[in-house]
Amino acid sequence: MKKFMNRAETLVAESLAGFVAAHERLVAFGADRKFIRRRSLRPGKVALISGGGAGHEPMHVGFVGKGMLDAACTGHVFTSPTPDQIIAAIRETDGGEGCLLIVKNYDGDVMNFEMAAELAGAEHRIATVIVRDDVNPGGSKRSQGRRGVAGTLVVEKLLGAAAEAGWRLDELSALGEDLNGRIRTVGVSLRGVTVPDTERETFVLHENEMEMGVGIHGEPGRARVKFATADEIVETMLEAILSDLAPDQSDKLLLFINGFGGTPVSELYLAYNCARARLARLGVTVARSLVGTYVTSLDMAGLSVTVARLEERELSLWDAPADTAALRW
Amino acid sequence: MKKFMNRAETLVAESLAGFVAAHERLVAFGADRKFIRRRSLRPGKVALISGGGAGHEPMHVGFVGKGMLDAACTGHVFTSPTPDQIIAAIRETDGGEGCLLIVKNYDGDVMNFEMAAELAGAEHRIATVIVRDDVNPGGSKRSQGRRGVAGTLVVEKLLGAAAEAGWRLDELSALGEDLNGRIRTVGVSLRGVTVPDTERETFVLHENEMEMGVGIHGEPGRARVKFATADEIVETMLEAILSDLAPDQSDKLLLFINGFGGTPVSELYLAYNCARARLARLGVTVARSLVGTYVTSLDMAGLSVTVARLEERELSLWDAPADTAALRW
Amino acid sequence: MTVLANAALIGGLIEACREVIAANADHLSELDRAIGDGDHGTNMRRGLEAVYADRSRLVQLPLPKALEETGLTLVMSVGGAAGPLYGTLLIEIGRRLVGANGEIDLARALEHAIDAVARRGRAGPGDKTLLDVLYPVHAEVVRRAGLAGISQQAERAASLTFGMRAMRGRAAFLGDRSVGHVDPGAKSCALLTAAICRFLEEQCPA
Amino acid sequence: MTVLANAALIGGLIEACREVIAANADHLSELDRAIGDGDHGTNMRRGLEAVYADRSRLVQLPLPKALEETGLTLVMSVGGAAGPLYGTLLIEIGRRLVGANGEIDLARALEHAIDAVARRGRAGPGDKTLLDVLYPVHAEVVRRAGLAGISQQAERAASLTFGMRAMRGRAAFLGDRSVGHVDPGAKSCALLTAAICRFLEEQCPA
Ligand SMILES: Nc1ncnc2c1ncn2[C@@H]1O[C@H](COP(=O)(O)OP(=O)(O)O)[C@@H](O)[C@H]1O
Ligand SMILES: Nc1ncnc2c1ncn2[C@@H]1O[C@H](COP(=O)(O)OP(=O)(O)O)[C@@H](O)[C@H]1O
Ligand SMILES: [Mg+2]
Ligand SMILES: [Mg+2]
Ligand SMILES: [Mg+2]
Ligand SMILES: [Mg+2]
Repeated sequence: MKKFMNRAETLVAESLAGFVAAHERLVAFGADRKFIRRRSLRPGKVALISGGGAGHEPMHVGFVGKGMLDAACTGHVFTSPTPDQIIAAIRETDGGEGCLLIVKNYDGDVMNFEMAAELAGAEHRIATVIVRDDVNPGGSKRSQGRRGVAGTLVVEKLLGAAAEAGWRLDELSALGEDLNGRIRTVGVSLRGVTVPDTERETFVLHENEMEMGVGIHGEPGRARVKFATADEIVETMLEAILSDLAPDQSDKLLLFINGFGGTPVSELYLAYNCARARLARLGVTVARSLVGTYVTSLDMAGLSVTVARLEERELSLWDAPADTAALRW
Repeated sequence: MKKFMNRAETLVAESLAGFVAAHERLVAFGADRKFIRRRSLRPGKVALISGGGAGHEPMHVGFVGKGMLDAACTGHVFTSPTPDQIIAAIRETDGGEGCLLIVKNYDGDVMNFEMAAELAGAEHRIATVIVRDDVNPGGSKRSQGRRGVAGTLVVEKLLGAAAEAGWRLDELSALGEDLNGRIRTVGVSLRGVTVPDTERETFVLHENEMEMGVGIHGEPGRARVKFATADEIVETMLEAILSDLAPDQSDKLLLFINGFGGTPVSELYLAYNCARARLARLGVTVARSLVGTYVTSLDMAGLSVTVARLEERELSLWDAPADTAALRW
Repeated sequence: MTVLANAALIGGLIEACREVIAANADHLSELDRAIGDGDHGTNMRRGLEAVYADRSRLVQLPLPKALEETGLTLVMSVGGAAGPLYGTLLIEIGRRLVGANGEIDLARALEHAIDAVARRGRAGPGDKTLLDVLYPVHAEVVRRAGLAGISQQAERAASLTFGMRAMRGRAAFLGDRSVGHVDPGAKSCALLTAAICRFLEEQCPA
Repeated sequence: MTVLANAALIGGLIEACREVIAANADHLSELDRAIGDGDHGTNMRRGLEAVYADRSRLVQLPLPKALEETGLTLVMSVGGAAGPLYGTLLIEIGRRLVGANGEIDLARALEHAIDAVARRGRAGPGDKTLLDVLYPVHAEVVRRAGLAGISQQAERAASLTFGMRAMRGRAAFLGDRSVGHVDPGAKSCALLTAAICRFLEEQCPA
């Protein structure tokens, strides 16, 4: 797999440098380039910090800016950032109202953010929201619970708007917890990915196969199944989501089709069309929509479907302005 | 190559239906779904109409909205729209100030827009701008001239803002012509694409090869060369552009890194970083930047570099608000 | 030709053209894949199917009008480069035949139409396009060659594009790398010519 | 062990660990590719290189402090799941050794540290992680097995993860499909154990 890079070791740093240079109006590097932060922080609000391994771009750096995150820490490809990065971000962005760490539920991320919170906890008020939106397609109970995947965007948008509106740390953290029960995502992959370090595909699929239930780290999914039409694929995915979310006809849904990096936008809109038609047949209301490549797994061909049950106040938070590199309205 | 689709024949129509449904605030189908238009047209301005084959999404439909296009006509994959579509768009969007057709310089597009202009010319004032931004890497003279590629976005943004500001048809058309001399693009591909109709790759590259000088229709480029580091690739591309544009130190440049559909955003930012560093060494000023997947060739892995020499009034046109699905500020 | 009723002639021509394109669509796309975007067969098939779907209306029209309408249908359905070119060809043949008083002068109508195609495509001889088949076909018609001769010349002309460097259309972007491939548009043009000649021969043997 | 000067002991351990990871990094990533994200070797190598780069400072420290500092360096350089886990292990061993009066009680320090790792990872025995090597290693230390015995048990324990269903870490997302592969973290843990035992054996033969 060919990639635009110079050396695997410097790939993340070079890409981040380009990101900051391209968006200098919005963002800047934090101390020692350990994280990326808003160019101008707003005092008097809770600082929102997220992060994770590289390879998910534009998440999270693309969500740094007014109305979303204050800082994002990026690790090596598919490897969570280290506590020193997170601690540096906490120090630089906490304006006295405390910090909310938004963490995807992957063991590595959870442990590194946890160590950072422990080490910085003496000097800062810190709360953590662990995002857990993936659908467990097998339905079996696993000890570590759902992964945090594309639904993370929804959580960061809503909490970001709430923080901007002056919500306090405990309020934000409560909303975050609450959202975990109302956002579900399922991903499908048509092609494995190549981690730049290893230069080998994480899994190899045949022409008539796909992986159902994948996460965003090139890991294989819960099942390898036969490739099918977009209608069939989306129907399977929605079924898994809806049996879990159980929306009723009065619910206002957010429907989010997310590309994994190697999927053209035309296919994402086609999948959106399938999902929209299916939901219409079920009589549930799509109140908000998002289609695009936001939460990626390097250049993986595939997409995820996210559905969120939102209440009125969250619809307003969703509609509130965002001024970031990747989301802007 | 697996694609999210139901049938090749309905792929474009389904994708467009999804696009309109996802962005109903901004856009609507025109009569008989022959084109996509702004939801609400603004009277008293010149109507801007563009279009081309499908497979370049989000262009052009993603550029329909306030500050850019009034309508976009989409053909089959890599096949220009037919004159009836263009005529229908002219009829529905011309508010009396005339129509400007923005056409990429591909024989098929040029001929179909030309036939439409001839057939509708009796009832409408029509002018055409043919975008020609590709760099001719071989330097040889070819009769049909440069292709219209990613620079089309720049032309549509600037003319869109100018039309919004009340420029007349002849003024817009003059600016369009003028821009052709000041925008240059060169594309590189790491992987051929599969046209859904044929289900075969347009060209096959080895692990250590790339195509330099490609367009956006999966056609092979001007030369198949050895794969190289991002620095080397970008340097080659910039050289081709700059020898043509010959900017001097007082020029204000727009630098636009465009993904072809299968390239992750992290690699685009890395390439941007290489380009930015190279331009800095040459002492020329990057005044505006854009990095993203806007003008695509299905799921082709690759990217293009566009540089435009902009004058003050064009910098303002670039900065003017745009409210479209793909570009918004 | 006059022995054949108008409706049967038009219907038969439509049928023959549709058939030859359907049978060769994959091959035409294959040729287009080598030096273009791989869709020429698909485009032509879509156009001929549209014409075929419209045949009950078309066979009612006088031949010149039928040609013009067929051209318009091709323009509105084929898209790409081939649509306006084949469309212009038929529209202009039809318009010129309509203007002709008394006996049909195919040679002059063809000349006029081929000029229009060349203007539309900003192309000329040797550019590795369907014009490289149209010019020799016209020459054969002028020298009143038999149907078989026309057909053969068209095939030969298409093969000759193999050695040409494309100057128009997508293939031109390949520069020298376009040499060594038959032009898809030239090939479809030869196939259509052959199919038309074959049909006419079968209907009115010399 | 007491025969070895502190600096030589620390330096030697660092060297031995760094070497075994460097030599097996590809294999570890390969194992991780089967049931994880393919970076375990890269992560561990990065961590051990960071420790190695810091060795001149570390060898100056008393052993407990050196262990703690090494753990912190691993935490700040490895990232992923392995960083906090290996880091916590060393930090906690070091802290407990510091607290011990008189003779070093490795067994109790290890027990305490392994508990901390389990808490950090919310994991337990049989979850197919590096803990499945740490528990048996501790058991061997408790029953005062020789270095060779510890090393063998560690290797055996790593192999046993082959049959386990992963309950923690990325591999858990595979469910039953994680069965039939050795856990990369368990493997690196066994390799490090063996390298440490080998080094100690060479330095102070029984
Ligand atoms: N400018 C032109 N003038 C004449 N013929 C052309 C021109 N451009 C393309 N052609 C013909 O059209 C053919 C390609 O048609 P097709 O593949 O259907 O359209 P597209 O190139 O838009 O995909 C070429 O093989 C060539 O014969
Ligand atoms: N929650 C956990 N508890 C204990 N060990 C774990 C846990 N999660 C992962 N591991 C160990 O870490 C190893 C993976 O490490 P590594 O690949 O470096 O990190 P990552 O999974 O973040 O890419 C696994 O093989 C397993 O032994
Ligand atoms: Mg990892
Ligand atoms: Mg085409
Ligand atoms: Mg073609
Ligand atoms: Mg790993």
